[in-house]
Amino acid sequence: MSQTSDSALLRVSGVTVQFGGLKAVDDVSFEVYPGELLGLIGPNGAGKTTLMRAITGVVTANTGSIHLGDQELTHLPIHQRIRKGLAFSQQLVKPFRQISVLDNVALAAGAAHTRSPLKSLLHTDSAHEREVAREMLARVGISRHADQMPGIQPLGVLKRLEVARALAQNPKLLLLDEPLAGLNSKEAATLADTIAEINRQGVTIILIEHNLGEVMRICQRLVVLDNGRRIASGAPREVMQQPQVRAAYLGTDAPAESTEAHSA
Amino acid sequence: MLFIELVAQGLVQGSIYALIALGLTLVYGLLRILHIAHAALFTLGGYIGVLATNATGSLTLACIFAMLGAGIVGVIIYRLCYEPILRQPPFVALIASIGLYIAFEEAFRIIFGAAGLTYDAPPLQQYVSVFGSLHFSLAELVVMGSSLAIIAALGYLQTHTRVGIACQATVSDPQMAQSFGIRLRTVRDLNFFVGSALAGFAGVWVALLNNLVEPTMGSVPSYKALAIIVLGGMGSVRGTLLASLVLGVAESFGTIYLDQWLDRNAIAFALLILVLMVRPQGLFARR
Amino acid sequence: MLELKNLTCGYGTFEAVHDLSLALQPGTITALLGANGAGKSSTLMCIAGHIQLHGGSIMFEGRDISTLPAHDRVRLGLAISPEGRRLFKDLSVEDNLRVGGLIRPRSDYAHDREQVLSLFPRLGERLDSLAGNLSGGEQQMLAIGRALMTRPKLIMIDELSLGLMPKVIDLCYQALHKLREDGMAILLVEQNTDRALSVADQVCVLESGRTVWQGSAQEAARDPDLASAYLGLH
Amino acid sequence: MAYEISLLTAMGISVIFALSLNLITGFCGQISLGHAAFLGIGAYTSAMLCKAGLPFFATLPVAMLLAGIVGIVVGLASLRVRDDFLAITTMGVVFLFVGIVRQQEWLGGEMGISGIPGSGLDRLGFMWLALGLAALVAVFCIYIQKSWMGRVFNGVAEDEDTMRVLGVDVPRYKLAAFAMGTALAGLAGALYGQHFKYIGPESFGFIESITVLSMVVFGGIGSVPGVIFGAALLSALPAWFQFIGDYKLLVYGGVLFLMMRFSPGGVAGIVRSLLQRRSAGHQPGASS
Amino acid sequence: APAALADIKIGLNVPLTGFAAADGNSAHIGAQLAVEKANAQGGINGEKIVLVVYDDQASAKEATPIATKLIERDKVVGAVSGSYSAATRPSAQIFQAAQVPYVVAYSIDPSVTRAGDYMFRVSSMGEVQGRGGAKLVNELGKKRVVLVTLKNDFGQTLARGFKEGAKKFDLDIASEYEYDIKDRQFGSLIAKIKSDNPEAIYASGYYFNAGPLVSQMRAAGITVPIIGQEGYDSEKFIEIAGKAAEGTLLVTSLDRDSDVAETKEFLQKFREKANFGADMVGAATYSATAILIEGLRKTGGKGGAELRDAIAQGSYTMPIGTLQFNDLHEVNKDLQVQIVKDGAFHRHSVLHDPELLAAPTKDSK
Ligand SMILES: Nc1ncnc2c1ncn2[C@@H]1O[C@H](COP(=O)(O)OP(=O)(O)OP(=O)(O)O)[C@@H](O)[C@H]1O
Ligand SMILES: Nc1ncnc2c1ncn2[C@@H]1O[C@H](COP(=O)(O)OP(=O)(O)OP(=O)(O)O)[C@@H](O)[C@H]1O
Ligand SMILES: [Mg+2]
Ligand SMILES: [Mg+2]
Repeated sequence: MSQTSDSALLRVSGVTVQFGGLKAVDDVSFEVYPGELLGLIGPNGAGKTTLMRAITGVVTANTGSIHLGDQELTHLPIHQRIRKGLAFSQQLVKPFRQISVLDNVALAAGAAHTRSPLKSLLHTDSAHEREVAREMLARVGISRHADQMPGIQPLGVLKRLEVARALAQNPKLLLLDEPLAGLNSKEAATLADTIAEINRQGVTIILIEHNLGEVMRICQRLVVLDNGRRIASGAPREVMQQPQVRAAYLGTDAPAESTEAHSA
Repeated sequence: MLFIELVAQGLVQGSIYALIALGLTLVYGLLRILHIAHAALFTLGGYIGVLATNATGSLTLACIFAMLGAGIVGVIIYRLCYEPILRQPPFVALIASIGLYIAFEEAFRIIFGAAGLTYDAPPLQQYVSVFGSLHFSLAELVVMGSSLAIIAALGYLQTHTRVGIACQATVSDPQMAQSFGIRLRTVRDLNFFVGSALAGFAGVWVALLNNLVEPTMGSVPSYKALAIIVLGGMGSVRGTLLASLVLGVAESFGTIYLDQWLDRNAIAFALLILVLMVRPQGLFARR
Repeated sequence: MLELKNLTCGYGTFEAVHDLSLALQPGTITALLGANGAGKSSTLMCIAGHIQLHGGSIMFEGRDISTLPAHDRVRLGLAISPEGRRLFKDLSVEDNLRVGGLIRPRSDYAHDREQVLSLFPRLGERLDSLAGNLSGGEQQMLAIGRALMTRPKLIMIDELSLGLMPKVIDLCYQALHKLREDGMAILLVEQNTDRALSVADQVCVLESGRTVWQGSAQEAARDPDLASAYLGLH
Repeated sequence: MAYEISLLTAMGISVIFALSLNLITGFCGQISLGHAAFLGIGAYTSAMLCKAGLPFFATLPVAMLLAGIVGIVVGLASLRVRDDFLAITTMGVVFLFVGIVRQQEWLGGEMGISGIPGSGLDRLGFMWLALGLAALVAVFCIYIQKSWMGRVFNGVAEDEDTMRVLGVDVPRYKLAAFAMGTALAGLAGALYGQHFKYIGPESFGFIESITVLSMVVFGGIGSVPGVIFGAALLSALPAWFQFIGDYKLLVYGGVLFLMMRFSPGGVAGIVRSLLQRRSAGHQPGASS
Repeated sequence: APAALADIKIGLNVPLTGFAAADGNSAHIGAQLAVEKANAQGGINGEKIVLVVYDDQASAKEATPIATKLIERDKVVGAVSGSYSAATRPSAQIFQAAQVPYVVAYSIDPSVTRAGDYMFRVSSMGEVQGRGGAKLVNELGKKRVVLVTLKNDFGQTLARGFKEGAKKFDLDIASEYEYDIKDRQFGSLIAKIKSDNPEAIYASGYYFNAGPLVSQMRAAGITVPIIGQEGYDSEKFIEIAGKAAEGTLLVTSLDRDSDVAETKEFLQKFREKANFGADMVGAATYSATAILIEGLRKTGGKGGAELRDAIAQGSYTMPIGTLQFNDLHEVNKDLQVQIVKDGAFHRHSVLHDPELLAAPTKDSK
């Protein structure tokens, strides 16, 4: 792969997000290339979620620019960014509680119908979208829960529902914020495999995760944030060897290998 | 001179609004319900105030009775009416509250008559001049002073005491608040009692200023107080005070200079909409 | 210290936990494990007094607290860091800690707060932020810190390591060791199974609300089935 | 007969009006305490045009259009505020409407407009017109529920932030709800003026806004049959309550309160739970 | 009742609940007094008169079905409006269409009598009363007036009339203010009025506005004459304003010091029945009802065109004056000026000016 910044799918340059006096994201730049599975890691409060929100438009960047392919996203509202091919699953899960798990995903799959009020008014049929939704639920392994209401689902199911919903939007670039949190190691490994599989099928993914074992296993490249700044990036193993990363993330005394072995 | 006088009159009116809206702020801050029936407690306070003053001759006693009466009825309303429907969407409580307000208004009319009651010998009517040419009645001065004092005290309580923090925690997550030793019922009862007692207090004084308490006395406060707490940023004591005074002064000038275009209510709401378009979270955001 | 006797609880007619019996000693860590939806969180919420008991009883220090309201249980020394953190979102970090300290004498506040902040220095930097604006990991720290502010005899922590970075997980587990040494009983729910197994004195595994395995940590280490069958370890 | 006709006509108009609010508040979750303003716009538009010589039927589309346009403007303003802020902002709209109209001499000022020319239909014919339009509006609402628009509305009502994340242009949907709801209110208004033959600013104030919201919530917010029932019942209630004379409003207030207290889902909620109980009786364990 | 079939039914719509309930109550009592008196005198050819009363909440929406119901269900031969304009206007159309005579007590909307020839009104139009107010100011020898207007149809027609009169008498209207019917606090208004420095104040309003308004004006040191009208005409006004009410003048139709037997009797009977003194609303509704009954006496209980013509022809001595309907079925009468003295209304003067106080006719615009 020749990775120049021209061929990048997502280009984040010089993005800063400030909350009052706090710089949650501080002049961060990086690129994501088509087909890549990029891990975004860093200590708690480093600004990962905020950066993701800046990319998707939930918060607006104070400075910097964001490009998807050759289109600038920086000042677009969320829904337009989504329509250009972004999808994301959030750290805090928020399903619609009034409709079933399946319908939650089907709603996301119906983007073609919900593009404008008029279009949506003229369509009633949802068989196709439900079909897609079933497929997505199967993919993340919660088909069993399809017809139940989300309100009573345990966290693990909700996390996967959130991923399924993002997938159903058929994105070019998928942003996942801690999808593995709350799963036990077997489930986590399975979902991680699913994520890797989705990636192989051509979806570019940014993965925010604290489960280092899985991150090291499936990610092709890492970007590390600390205190809002990018402190490292590159191949996973190399990055994890860097002292500033180890200091910020693992604690000085912990050898990298042990952490990896630990969950792998 | 006229300018100053209009400001002064606006402040009097504003502090009346503040007294009424403050109780509503407390209730809203705690339960997030648009408690229209609050205005019925205001009217109740007015009735108790007039009846008690006429019976005992003491305005002080009447205030105490009115505050106790309104406070207790407020707690009863909370227990019987709102507590069971807290988990419902907010408009359920709103409609229940409207129903309750209508019923109260009618009950007052049926019991005390449609024409209303007056003080036999209204106290504190003497006029005093302040700064030379500004004139206030004693009653107006008491209203202004007490509303400022009460608001200062409440503002302090809300942010600086354990009770205040417990209230705020209850607003945020009632179930978890219990897990930190907070008795939900106690906190809510207390809030309703204090909020309703303030409404009752306001009722006594408005009845005195008008020398009239009517069944429909609460109809203007029922919506204007809501507008005020929204303007003030919902649940903020400081915001409520500021919004009340701003509104009072705006109306004071508006009724003189804008009456060809807009009436008093329209002025209040035009101001409200204007502010909300610029600051959708109200003058003061919560906290 | 805490004894669950045939505890059964759930939502409406649905039983989330069935016939659970468990005894916790002071100065021990008990790990409650199980797949998603096994009923772990429900157990904790039931002990804390937020879910109605359908059957069985909860004894705390020899006293039956089955019907005691939640706000009295915490006064006896039972604290919870619940699933989903449930912080007071529009209160500041400082105020969240103050709520934690409500049941303590005023004079202890400064000292208790110092202790929590030394455990989670990151919180010290964010004292004036609204809890709702904290990052995921910071929220988790605050939830635990808030529970510790009540100076409990028993602390229940749901999903301790959820959303925490490895360094902080290490810190938390060190803290658990210390709390155990101070004689606190700890009831831990974890998805990070082997981490939990490594600190626990006692293990209980749930599946669909039923107890499928229970025993000491040593037994757990020796039982080959446990890891593969119930805990999803490879 | 004329009495029943008059009552049924009024019911039909109330049903259209309530359904139009339900579209905004029930379907799309945007609580409005100022809906009567749009009833007023429709009524005034139609009445003025009728007086200017236009046939009544030609005024209907104009009334709907004008109410809808003002609805979009109000909708645009309300995009900035949420929840209770929205409720109070819309409440402001109705006070502004009344405040402005009463100052306009050309709209009859305080006196309002009377002597509105007839529609050409007799009273019976007009009743059928009102009932027919009410039925049409009801069918339209049910259709919306079934369409993708209904799904999006539901989503917006529950959590608009998440809808944005799903790529939905939330503001446009809100505006669509406002436009449709207020246009239908305008239709109801045109019929209102024609039926009562007199309109004045106070007929379209806060009280009327609250009344229609009560109808919607009383019937069961979001449920089309429920809202129809609620509107029909509450619009006739004061007339039926004449026999309790003095206690009429007391009872009305009490009924509202008790309904919310004991069945927050309104009439539709009661029916739903009855049906559920029955089906649960037949096949134990059935849920949803 | 078994005898019901033979009874003669007349209808009455009044606001018994809602914001206008106090006026509705007085109106109701007034109408009852008229019916009781007629029945005590043997009814109509021995048949009892039955008053069918419905509460219209002073709202158009409630009034419409009520009018229909009175006509259709209760088959009344005639009806009385004891309500505000909002409720009376739509009812007028319905009664006219059904050709049932409708006698309006105190609603002052011009469109009511324009609805057709079955409509009658016993009180003076707002404009007429307003002109009377201007005449009174002139007679007091004052020139510079401030006009305070209640913002509703009542207040605005009064203001219109007053301004017409003012032009005629060459009064100087220093400024003009409006307030809302719900207002009770007038601080800013009064501050402004003080700065206008008028010689007299003409302020429209109902007793619940006027009470606080007058007492606040007096307290603020305004000493010039305050002139009110019908809306003030209730003992409640004096009760609210207390000492401040002393000296207030009102242009109305009910003379408390009247020597006319009918008026004296009415005032006494009203106090007995109501436990408070009669007001304008009660007197007007009494008169409207009594006139309808006298009409029925002439037709022997028959309604329709016969009753219409019977009512239109007579001359009636009523508590609110001697009345006679013109071609539009409006009345021409003198206006009574009352003054508050020692906590009661007393006669101040009578405004007699058939030209200035002429009611509108069919031909007037
Ligand atoms: N809306 C906000 N207002 C104020 N501060 C905020 C807001 N959102 C986030 N922050 C602060 O910005 C910093 C970065 O937060 P962010 O959620 O991006 O961290 P993160 O890297 O995702 O951490 P974690 O791994 O714990 O989820 C934190 O210190 C947080 O408290
Ligand atoms: N509020 C509720 N109403 C009804 N059922 C519920 C509710 N909350 C949880 N449940 C059900 O109770 C069961 C146990 O849930 P619980 O949250 O206790 O599981 P858990 O073991 O904590 O799972 P996780 O590891 O995902 O947190 C699940 O089947 C869940 O669907
Ligand atoms: Mg995060
Ligand atoms: Mg759980």
